[in-house]
Order: sequence, then structure tokens, then C-alpha cells
Amino acid sequence: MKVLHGISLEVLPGEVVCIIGPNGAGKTTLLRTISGLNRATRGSIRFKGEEVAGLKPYQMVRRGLGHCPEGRRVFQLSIEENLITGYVPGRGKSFAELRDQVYALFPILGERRHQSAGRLSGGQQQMVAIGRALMGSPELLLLDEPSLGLAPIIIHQIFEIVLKLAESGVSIILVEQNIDLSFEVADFVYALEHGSLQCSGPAAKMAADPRIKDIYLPGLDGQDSH
Amino acid sequence: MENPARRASTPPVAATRKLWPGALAMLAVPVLLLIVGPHLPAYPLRILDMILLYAILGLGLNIIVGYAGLLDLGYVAFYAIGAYSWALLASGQFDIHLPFALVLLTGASLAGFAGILLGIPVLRLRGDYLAIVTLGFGEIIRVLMNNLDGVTNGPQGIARIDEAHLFGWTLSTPDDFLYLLVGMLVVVFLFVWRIQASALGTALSAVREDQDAARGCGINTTRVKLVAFAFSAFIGGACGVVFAAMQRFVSPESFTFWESLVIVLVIVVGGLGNPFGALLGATLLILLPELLRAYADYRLLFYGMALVIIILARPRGLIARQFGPSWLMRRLGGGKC
Amino acid sequence: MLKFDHVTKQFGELAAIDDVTFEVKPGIITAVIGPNGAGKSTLVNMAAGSYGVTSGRILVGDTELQKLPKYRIAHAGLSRTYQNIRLFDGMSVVKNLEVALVPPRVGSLIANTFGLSGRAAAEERRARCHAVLERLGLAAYAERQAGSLAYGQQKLVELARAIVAEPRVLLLDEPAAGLNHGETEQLKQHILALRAPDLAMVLIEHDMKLIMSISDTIVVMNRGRVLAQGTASEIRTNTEVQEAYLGQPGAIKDIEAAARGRRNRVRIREGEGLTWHQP
Amino acid sequence: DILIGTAGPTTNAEALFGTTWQNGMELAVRQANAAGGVQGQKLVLVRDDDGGDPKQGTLIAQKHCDNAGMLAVVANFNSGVTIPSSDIYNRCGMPQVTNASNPKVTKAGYKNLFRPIANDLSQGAAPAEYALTKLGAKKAAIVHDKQAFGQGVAEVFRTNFTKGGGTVTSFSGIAQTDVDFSALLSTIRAEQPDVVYFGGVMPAVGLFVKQARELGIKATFFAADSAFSPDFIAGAGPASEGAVVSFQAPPYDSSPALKKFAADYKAAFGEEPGPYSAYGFVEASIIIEAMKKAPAPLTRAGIVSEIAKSDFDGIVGHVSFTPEGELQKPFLFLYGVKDGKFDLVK
Amino acid sequence: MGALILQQTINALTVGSIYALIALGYTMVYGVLRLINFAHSELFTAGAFIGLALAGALGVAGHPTGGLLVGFITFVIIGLAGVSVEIVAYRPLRGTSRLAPMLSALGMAVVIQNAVMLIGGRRPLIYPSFLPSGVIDVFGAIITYKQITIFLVAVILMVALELFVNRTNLGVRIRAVAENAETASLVGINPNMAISLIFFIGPGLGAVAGILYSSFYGVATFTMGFVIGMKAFTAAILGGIGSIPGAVLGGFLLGFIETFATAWMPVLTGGLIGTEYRDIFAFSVLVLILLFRPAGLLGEHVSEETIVYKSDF
Ligand SMILES: Nc1ncnc2c1ncn2[C@@H]1O[C@H](COP(=O)(O)OP(=O)(O)OP(=O)(O)O)[C@@H](O)[C@H]1O
Ligand SMILES: Nc1ncnc2c1ncn2[C@@H]1O[C@H](COP(=O)(O)OP(=O)(O)OP(=O)(O)O)[C@@H](O)[C@H]1O
Ligand SMILES: CC(C)C[C@H](N)C(=O)O
Ligand SMILES: [Mg+2]
Ligand SMILES: [Mg+2]
Repeated sequence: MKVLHGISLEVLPGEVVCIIGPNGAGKTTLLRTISGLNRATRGSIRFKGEEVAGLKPYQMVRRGLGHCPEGRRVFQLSIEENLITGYVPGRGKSFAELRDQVYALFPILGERRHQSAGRLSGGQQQMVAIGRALMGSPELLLLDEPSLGLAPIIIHQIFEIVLKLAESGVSIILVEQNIDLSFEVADFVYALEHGSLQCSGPAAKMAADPRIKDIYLPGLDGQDSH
Repeated sequence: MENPARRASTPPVAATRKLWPGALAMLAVPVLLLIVGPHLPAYPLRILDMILLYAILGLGLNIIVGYAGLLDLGYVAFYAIGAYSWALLASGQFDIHLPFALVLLTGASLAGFAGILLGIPVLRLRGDYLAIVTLGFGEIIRVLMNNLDGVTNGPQGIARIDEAHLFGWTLSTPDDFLYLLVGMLVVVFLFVWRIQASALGTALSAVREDQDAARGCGINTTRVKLVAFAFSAFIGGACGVVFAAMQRFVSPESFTFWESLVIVLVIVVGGLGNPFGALLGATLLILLPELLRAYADYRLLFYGMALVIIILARPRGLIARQFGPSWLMRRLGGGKC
Repeated sequence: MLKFDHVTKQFGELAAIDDVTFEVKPGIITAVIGPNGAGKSTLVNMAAGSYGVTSGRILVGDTELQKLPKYRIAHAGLSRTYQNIRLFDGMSVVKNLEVALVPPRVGSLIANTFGLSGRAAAEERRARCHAVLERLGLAAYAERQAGSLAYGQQKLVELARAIVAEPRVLLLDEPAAGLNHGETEQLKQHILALRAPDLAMVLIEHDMKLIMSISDTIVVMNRGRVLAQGTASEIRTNTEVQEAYLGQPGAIKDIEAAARGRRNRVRIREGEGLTWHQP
Repeated sequence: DILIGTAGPTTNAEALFGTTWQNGMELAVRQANAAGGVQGQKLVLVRDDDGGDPKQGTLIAQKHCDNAGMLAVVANFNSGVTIPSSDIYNRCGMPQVTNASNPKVTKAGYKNLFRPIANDLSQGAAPAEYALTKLGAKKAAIVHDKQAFGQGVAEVFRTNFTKGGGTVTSFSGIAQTDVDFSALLSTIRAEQPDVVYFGGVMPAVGLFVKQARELGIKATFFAADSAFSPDFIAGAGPASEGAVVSFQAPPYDSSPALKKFAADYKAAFGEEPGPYSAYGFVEASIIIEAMKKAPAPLTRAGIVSEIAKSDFDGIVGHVSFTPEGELQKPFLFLYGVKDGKFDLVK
Repeated sequence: MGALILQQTINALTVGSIYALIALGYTMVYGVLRLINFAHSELFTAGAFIGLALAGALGVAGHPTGGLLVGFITFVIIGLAGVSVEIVAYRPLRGTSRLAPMLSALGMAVVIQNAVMLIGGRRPLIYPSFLPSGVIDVFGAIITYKQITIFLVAVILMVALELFVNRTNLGVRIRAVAENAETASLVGINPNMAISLIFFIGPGLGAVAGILYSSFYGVATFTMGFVIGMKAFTAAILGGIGSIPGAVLGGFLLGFIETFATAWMPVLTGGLIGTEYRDIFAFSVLVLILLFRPAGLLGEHVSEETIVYKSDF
């Protein structure tokens, strides 16, 4: 089945790119293609100047890609072991250093480090998934709906992390349904529909465009939740 | 305000499809078998009988493995129960000589009953734990047959079993059995077809896909599995009766673990969950070793290789789960359903 | 209609639910919110029979659910959706729904399979499923394999499966998670349309906009206990709830400010305008 | 060409027996061909693997029956396969010479079925008599492998041993595939039997005897025919010393004919003959002899009536049949292991 | 009586050690791929045959130290064979269904068994013992050095494997692959490497077990794998799938059940039920244990909400 049609997209160093689109638009498929889980039928993918289409996901990860997949997919191992799986040696920081960073971000994980991740609540699992992706000290981080199932207070935290990471030079591709915040945080936005690119542009301009508002942000001008 | 979830139902979207041309095409197979079969020399005819027998066994096992998604590695136990029913109830062993039709029913029912007996304690086990327990059950039955010398004559087996008579017709030559087996195949085929299309089939599929969610949807998974086990065992038992009538000799050697594996192979190679798959699988798995006879010492080596190659080529079986009259019509009718 | 009566759930040391008592009334939508790990899903799982109850009672009418096996709970009129989708992936969408309509008794199941009335009953089941699919706008997907649908569609199919048996109690565990604004809006309409005098609905969500606009009463959980209960406006202003869950009203502003600050500094692809790739 | 069929286990646990047995026939056929064949035609042996499986046995039987050029078969090796297959061979009038030793095999009364070897009745009886009279044994422990053959001979041994005044301390079944007998042997050791009879086949026999000696059991061991093989002595090592084995044929070095057979076999197949090779040879010879005498053109019926009239000295002994198809004078020999070799004791 | 019980205990521990050794290989592979590797028992047989051939070629038959060398080389050879089998017959089937690789493994088992038969011959081969010989008499019970060695090897291997899987980062990564190869790949683990490693260790262990087994019993036949493999697999399930200590515990338990059933069933039932009912007894105990512990003795019972696999097969 053909899911994506001739998409061209670019992410610059330290940039936060957001991909939006209705369900089934192909956002997840796009991320999976970038990280090599799905093979692109045609076209090229370049990462840090190198052609990477056809590389396996683990090869991508070792080149500095991080992917926090849709649906969490934590391992039924202890939290700490989940972090071990995500650690990629030889990318600068030591395991302990990275692990402590993750625990600092999500203290609950540190508290339960020896508990099986399979027994965490949905939102806690999401934290594990993000933490695990960070363990590879990625230069490009793909986040597939990271705020899914998280309490508002944690969502805020996630977006703060995204900002922090971007500050430190990590490029981020963010797939989100939480468009209000995404548009704030993102630099550049791609809108996808039925597997093809519909519109792209700087986030601020996107947010301001009435047509985009109509399609993606109905009721944004309405009441805020707080 | 009326609960909208209880609004009167609208008529179904899908109109009743015209299935009967496809069904008719499929009926051609047994008819063809009945016409061509008796003209075959005895050896191919006997092979054909074996193919049919294994196809029926496959159809039976498919209910458990293909529909309900439970791996049964001890199916041969039910087959053995059927076979020994005929051997004990129609031979000089106890000098009981019951009519074939009666034993066919009794043997199959006994097997079905054994299925329930086995099912009650073990059906709450999952996956491989269930598989190993069924394997154990198969072995227990075989060892019992081998040990209860006073009843089953132990390893010596029971020889000179009666010739079967069905409604005044003697079953002795391979073509006699061809008629019987084709008849059974059609009946069993319709039986499983009916299961598949019914609420029971839906329930079984749900159990296969996700038992927990199925329970959440109100399905008494244990009961449903039990029913599947019983039906499946019933068919296995019936096959056993026919096998014993064909061989007129039974011994525990015919009911080893390997036999269970062959039946599992039949349905997996043919296509899990599809009745046509069992037919094709049986054809291949019975024919293959016979065709390879010419290779003498290398026969089993090639057989193993062929198995691996077939499975690698079609990991989901030769015939897709969805294959059936409606599927056929869709294909023939140019994609419109 | 659905009543939690001093319910406790212990996972080893952890009291995931700690002496919770509240009632869900029919005809209205009760929202349950709370931080991650508060115990919301655990409540649903206990009511639906997926988890045992350590102590306390869960009642639908006079029926004590915690004593029933899981499938009987469904027969008692309770159905649910899952936080992590649990569809029957290999089956078609209608078949997924039909599962919920399988006759409860094995006897009738067998009679249905081989009896004469079977066909009519099957037609009726199909019709009911199609009607529900129609209502949720899923009719086009009826024959698709459930597992091949996109996430959002799968969530709707789960909802359809949960309502096809016409339950008395409906528990929705994060139905809007992963849906975009438009879809959430649609979902909201579907949920509102389901509201009926004899149906008790529980909605677990993190989407505050949805919760605030749809629920008649809100239960806030925290660390296995009920932290607060009330209407949307009561909850919104409850400082305890803000602290544990919603976050300070200013938090969003802070993020926005930080983002703006960064954008002003970094200015990546500033100059570009909007490109429309498709008319 | 004239076809002779055979079917036996050549790929399962009994593969060694089946293969070397069929090699014996092959040798007989080759020698007959070298001597000009039968009625001017060459003989061809059609070998099949029945896997010791009754179902396959019947399929092969049907195949052989359908083959008009096939005039006789040596089939099958196992009793459990011979019984159902003989039914089919009988229907097509196929002369069938079997190696199956279970007494039941000939019970159907088929006129086309012949068994040129001692059945299990004599195989179990002779050792019992020997143990009682020659060894003066009082107590025997009996073990068998729960197979048609093993249990059959063990039961005959038990009957004869008790009839002769001995006591049987225990009668236990094991699984044919077992390799560890330590548990059972520990129990037997406590019973302090004078003799231990093992009804079963290699390699279990070898392991059994070896482990028994390791556990310090001093009794004399008795084993049935398949132990009559160098493998038994090699496998059990010094533990085999003194063990008594019954077999339907004299040792390969006991007569010039057998010596020649063993040498020819080695030349043809590059290995020592198996325990049943001489039997395969004899069984094929019976058919060949009958074919030579039968009137031309050869028919199955013609060969059957000639086999029934067989009266010649085979390499293991004199061959002539009773009306039931059993050997007139079944021969059975007992061998003792002495200095690592089989030595005729009776 | 006391000596008899002691003797039977020793017998049970020995048989159990052998089951445990083979079960370890099953569990390794099973734990990672949830694959019943039917070919394992045949690689076990192949290991014994190759070991014998090597011993002959190196002229070290019967020497314990030579045995170490032979064991090591055989481990590597069969390990590589295992890796190849995985690449050829299982890898292409990954992600299709659970039954397909299992039956492909069955096909491979047939192939390997017949290859061993064609190359190694049908004759049971007399096996030189690589194990130290000698006996100790303890209160009337006889313990051989062979038994002690086999027991120690089983326990040491279990401990080593358990440490490897649970205490090393590589072990953790392997377990991650076990659970979900795709996700593991997404976090930077090469699933194929991990799986190959498993298919090196598992069959390699099987080969060593084959050498020990044949050394112990003094014989190797091309069919010896099937039944013992089935029992070892039963032991693995009994202990809890994927659990390394479970495999060993299951092996010992099965050894005890078999031994004590053989020894005392006829006595306890007054001869009514004889030793031939041993397997029935063993399987009945298996069923009973699983009824009370549906995930085996040491298997972790996961609640249905956290179960990873929705369907069984
Ligand atoms: N394995 C597959 N087989 C068939 N179709 C697929 C497969 N995976 C994805 N699709 C289809 O591809 C389309 C795009 O799916 P994708 O998951 O990429 O969408 P998405 O934009 O991430 O949606 P969502 O917001 O729901 O996550 C969907 O229509 C889906 O049905
Ligand atoms: N099977 C289990 N075993 C052990 N602990 C569990 C199990 N299931 C849940 N828990 C724990 O119980 C607590 C409540 O979990 P629950 O899933 O109910 O949270 P939740 O409120 O639904 O959170 P979320 O909003 O993130 O889905 C969590 O701390 C979780 O770790
Ligand atoms: C192994 C052999 C001794 C077999 C035996 N001839 C039988 O009748 O089965
Ligand atoms: Mg997606
Ligand atoms: Mg939850």
C-alpha cells in the first residue's frame, strides 16, 4: 500500500520541526521511514550530509538519531534496564551521566528504577520511552506524539524539555496533535494529508494563516482550558 | 430521551451476496473425486484415501489451532481414541461386534468427551503451556494404550478387526473408503464452514486475536474453547474409527507425537484457519513422502528440506485465511464485492 | 448506576487505589481525571474485571461486579475501551463489533451455529453492527482489517465495539488520546449523542478542553485517592487540582515566552513564507 | 526383469536393522543374477522404507501389489507393520516372506505368508530353560521395552521361568527410547536376582547391562536377538562379559557358508553384516529358490505354492514350512559373551 | 532403604542435570524468539557426533582435558551451525506468525537428523568418555565422578548464563530484542546480532550437552535427540518459559519425578501400576503444576493488562 507520496522535508541543526495532519495522514509512517523501519520506495534521505536511505534503524541510532515511537513500546524490563537498552556507547556521555539526567527530568522514574516498566501507568510509560530515546544522546530526535496520554502538567514539562534540547543543538521532529503548544515551540511546520505534503512554512506564519486555522485549529480562538 | 444506542437497527449495508456460483465450483471437487477416484489403480487410490483422511483431521484440528488460535500438539490422542473404539468394539478382542455406524458415532463422541475432560482443567493455560500440556495428553493416551494390556492388548495391538459394513455396504477396498471419506469430507467441511461463519466462529476468532479483550466483550472464553475442543476432538475421533476400519489393525505405534505434528503441519502448510488449506496441506504432506520414495536414503532429508522451503515461501500457508466462495467471486467478478 | 464502595487495590506495596468511594450516575457524563499513575485506569480495570479488587465493592445496580468473572461483567451491561487499543487486529471491523453481540450462553451459541434460526440472528447482528458503524462514520471501513486502520480510526472502532451491545455503563479510557482537534470534536459529538437516561458514562481523559466542555461532573484522582469532585468550574479553580494535575495557569505562558525568546535568538528559516504544495 | 519388493525401517531408530537386513537380500539377489538370474531374467530388489509405521507399511504393500512385475516381497521387518500389510498382500496373492517374530503374525491363516524364523515363543522359552537348568537360577528380574517384540519375549520368559519353578522378583516396562535405567536398576539391585532378562533391542540392551554392572549388579543377563551384534559387546564393554543372548541364527563364523556370507557382505557393502543380514539373505533366497522351481511364466500364485514346498538348507539352517507358514523346525541359539566375543553355549 | 533413597536421589540429580543442560539451550532460544526450536535436539545429536569425530582426528578420545578442547571446538562449530540455521530457516519468517518458524524448525530437525544419519551412519557409535572416571561410596550409595561432573557443569552453566542475561548490558539488550525486535532496533540495538548470539550460545550449549550425554552413556545414535529433546523442552516449560534457573529446576524436577516414579510407583501401588506408567506420571505432575502455576515454576505471571502478546499463536 502506498502511504506516502513524494514528500520533501528538511530539518536544520537545532531546529524544531513539527509535523501535523489528521489521523492516517502518514505522519507515523514518515517518521518510521526516516529511521529506517520502513523502507522508502523511492527517493533519498540525507542525514548529516550522508545518504542514509536503506540503513537499518540501529545504524541510524548509532549515527545520532533518536526515535520515540508511537504507542510507547517500552520493554517489560525494569525502568533502568529500559534506559540501558537505549544507551549507545561511544557518543560522548557516560551511561550514568545520561541516566541521572533522565531521572532528573522524571523523578518518578528514579524512584521506581527497579520496577518493571510494563507495570507503570500509561503516562509513566511515555516518560520511559522519551527517557530511553534521550539515552542515545541524539542529534536528531523524532518524537511521535510524545504528549499522548500525559497529564497537562507533564505535557508542559515535555515541551520544556523539547525547548531545552533544541537549545542545546538537538534537532527535533515532533509529531503532535496538541497543536496549540506545538505551534509555539516549533520553528517550522509541515502539514500532511493523505500521505502528501499540503503546506509548509515557519510556525508563526502557519499559526497566523486563516486557512490553516480552519483546517487544523478549529476552536483555537475559543476558550483556553485554563 | 431515548437511548440512541438502542435505536432500531437499519437494514444491513452489504446485500446478500451471490455466493452459490462459487460454492458450486467448489462442489465440483468432491464430485470429480468420486468420478475419477474409482478408476485409479489401488495404490494412488489408497494414497488419495490417506489424503482425504488427513484433510478431515486437518479440518478438525483447524477448529482449535486455526480458529481459536490454541496450539494443540496432542491431537493424535483423539484420533487414537476413535481408532481404539472401533478396534475394541468390533473385533475378537472382547468378541464384541457392533455395527460401524454406531461405533463411528460412539468413537467420535468418546473422543469429544475426552476433549471436554482434557479441556476443563487445562484451557485456562496460555500459549505454549497449553501446547505442552496437550502434548502430554497425547503421550498419556498413547502410553495408556500401550500399557493397558488387558484392554488394548498393549504394544501387540489389536489385529483382525471386523470388516466395516455401512447400511448393507461392505467397506473393504480402497474405493469403498473413497466414497465414505468423500462423504465425510463434505459433511465435515460444511460443518466447519458453518462454524466459521457463525457467532461461534466469531467468538473463536476473538479468542484467537486477544482472549482478554474477548472476555471483556462478554465471551466466556473457557466455554467457547471447550466447545471448540469438543468439536475438534469429535472429528478426530471419527477419523480414528475410519482409520482403524481401513487398516483393520491398530497399535500404539500409529499414534505418536510425530503424527500430531504432521496434522499441525497439514494445516499450517495449507493455510491456517481456512478449510481449503487443510485439503491442500494434506495433499502435499501425504503425497510428498510418497513421491520422494525414489530417493531412498535421501527421502526424509529432501522431505525436511521441502518443508522448510514451502514454509519459507508461504509462511502464512498456501491458502489465505480469507479464501472462500465470496473471495473467489470477488476475484472473478473484477474486484467488485 | 455504577458505584465504587470503599475500593482498594494493592499492587504489592503500592496502593494504586486507596479506599475510593464514588458513584457514577446514569444520564450524565462523569469524567475522571488525575495525574499519570493516579489510578484511573486501575479503576476501570477493576470494574471491568481485568484486575481483582483487594477490598471493597463495585456495584452496578445490586450486582456486585467484583464477584463476577470478566465476561459476566460484560453481560451485566458494562463495557469499556482500552487506553492501549485492544482490537482484534486480524478481523474485519464488523466482526470486531459482532464479538460483542455473541450470544452469552454456549447452548444458544451452538443452536445459533447449527440451528435454523442462526442465519436470521446473524443477519440481525450484522445489521446492528452496521448501524453503529454508520453512526460513528465508520461504515466505509466495515470490511477493512481492524489492525490496518490508522490509530484514530481504531479508537473509534473500539468505541463502536463498546456501544454495540447497548451497555448500561460505558467506561472510556482516554478515547481522545492521539486524536487531533477535528477528530476530538467529532468524538465529542459522538459521546454527547450517546448520552441517555439509562446509560452511565465514565470518561477518563487528559484533554482538558474536552473534559471541561463535555462532563457533567468531574472526579479528580491523585495517588489512588479521590482528590476532589465537582463541576468543571469548581475543578478548574481548585488549587489542589492545579498543583497536582493541571499545572499553574501561568505555566503555558512561560513556555510560550521561552519559545518566543528562543525563536528570536535562533531565527531559523525566518524568511520563508508559507508554501502550499497542493491546491 | 523380475521384481522382488521389500519394506522395512531404514530411517528411524531401527534403521540399522532394516538397512542391513535389506542388504542381506540385496546380496542374495546379486548372487542369483551373477548365476544367470531366474528363467533367463534378471532379478531386481525394490527397497522401501516403511519407517516402522503401519500406515506406511500398508501404502507400500498396495504399491507393491499394484506393480504387476512384482512377484514376491520380503516384508515387513516389524510385527506391527506386517499384520496390517499382510492383509493387503493377501488380497493380491503376493508371496510374502516376513521377518516379524510375533506369534500373531501368522494367526490370520494367510496361505501366501511365510515366516522362516523362530517366533517369540521359542525365543523366550529357551533362555528360561537355560537359566533354570544350566545356571540353577531361582530368582529372575524381567525388564522389557513395552514394544510388541520386547514385551512378547519377556512374557514368554516369565511364563516358562515360573513354570519351571523359578520366582520372578519383578516385571517392569521401560520406554524403548530410554537411556537411563539407574532408577530401575537400583530397585532391581535390592531384589538380588540370579538372572535379569531384558526383552528389548539395541542400543537400550547395551546401556542397560552396562549401567547394571556399574551399579554392582552381579546377576547373569539375558537378552533377545537384537543384542546379538558386536555393538552390544562394544557398547556395554567389559560389562557384557557373561551375558547370554538368544538368536535365531548361528554365529557368522560358525559354518563355512556363513563365513562366506560375512565376507561377501563385507565386500559388497564395506561394513560388517548387521544382526539380521543373514536373515535377509535367507528370506530372499527362499523366494529365489521358489522362483527357480516355479513353472514359466512366473506368477505370484505359482511362487506361493513353491515356497510352501520349500525344502533346502539355507545358510542358517534347514528351511521348510508348516501349513501355517511357520518354520518346521525353528532354530534358536544361545550365545554367551566370553572374552569380548559371542560363544555358542547351546 | 536409606542407601536406596540416597542412590535414587543421585540418579535423579544426574538425569535431571542432563535434562537441564539441554533445557538451557531451549530456554535461551525460546526466551528470545518464543520459538520452539525443534532443531535444538538434533543439533545436540550432531554435537555428539562431531565431538566424536574431532576426538578421533585429534587423538584425544577419552581424555578429560582433550574433552575440554573437543567441547570448545564443537561448541563453536555447532554454534555457527545454529546461527546458519537461524539465518536460513527462521530469520525470513520473523514477524509472520509463531507457527511458521516452529514448523520450519521441525523441517530443519528432519534435515539435520537425516544428515547425521547419512554422514555418521545408522550404527550406534561407541562413545569414549571424556569424563573423569572413579566412584565414591557414600553410605552404600554409589556416586561416580561422571555424575558429579555433569551436575557441576549444569549448575555452573546455569549460573553463568543467568549472570550474563541479567547482569550484563548485552544481556539486557538481548532481552529487549526478545520482547520486540523492532523497538530494540529503534533504540540502537542490532536485533540480528543479538539473535545470532543467542543462536550461537543455545545450540553450542546443546552440542556440549550432547558430548556430555554421550560420554556419560557411552553411546551416540542419530535418533537420540528427539525424545530427550522433548523431555528437556517439557522441563523448560515446567520451569517457566525463558527462565534460566527455571530450566534447570524443571530439569531436576523432571529427573526426580521420573526416577522416583520408576523406583516407587510399583511398590506404592502394590504392583498395580508399574514402571511403564512413568511418563504418564511425569506428564500428570506437569499438568498439575501448571494448573497451580500457569506460567511454570519460576515463570513470571504477567497480568493480562500488561501482557505483550495479544494472541497466543
Ligand atoms: N502496515 C500497514 N499496512 C497497511 N496500511 C498501513 C500500514 N501502516 C499504516 N498504514 C496506513 O497508512 C496510513 C498512514 O498511517 P500513519 O500511521 O502513518 O498515520 P498517522 O498520520 O501517524 O496517523 P495517527 O495520527 O492516527 O497516528 C493509514 O491510512 C494507515 O491505514
Ligand atoms: N499490573 C500492575 N502491577 C503493578 N503496578 C501497577 C499495575 N498496574 C498499574 N500499576 C500501578 O498503579 C498505579 C496506577 O496506575 P493506572 O494505570 O491506574 O494510572 P492512570 O491513572 O491510569 O495513569 P495514566 O493517566 O498515566 O494512564 C501506577 O503507579 C502504576 O504503576
Ligand atoms: C526388532 C526386531 C526384533 C523386530 C521383530 N522381528 C518384530 O517382530 O517386531
Ligand atoms: Mg501516528
Ligand atoms: Mg491510564
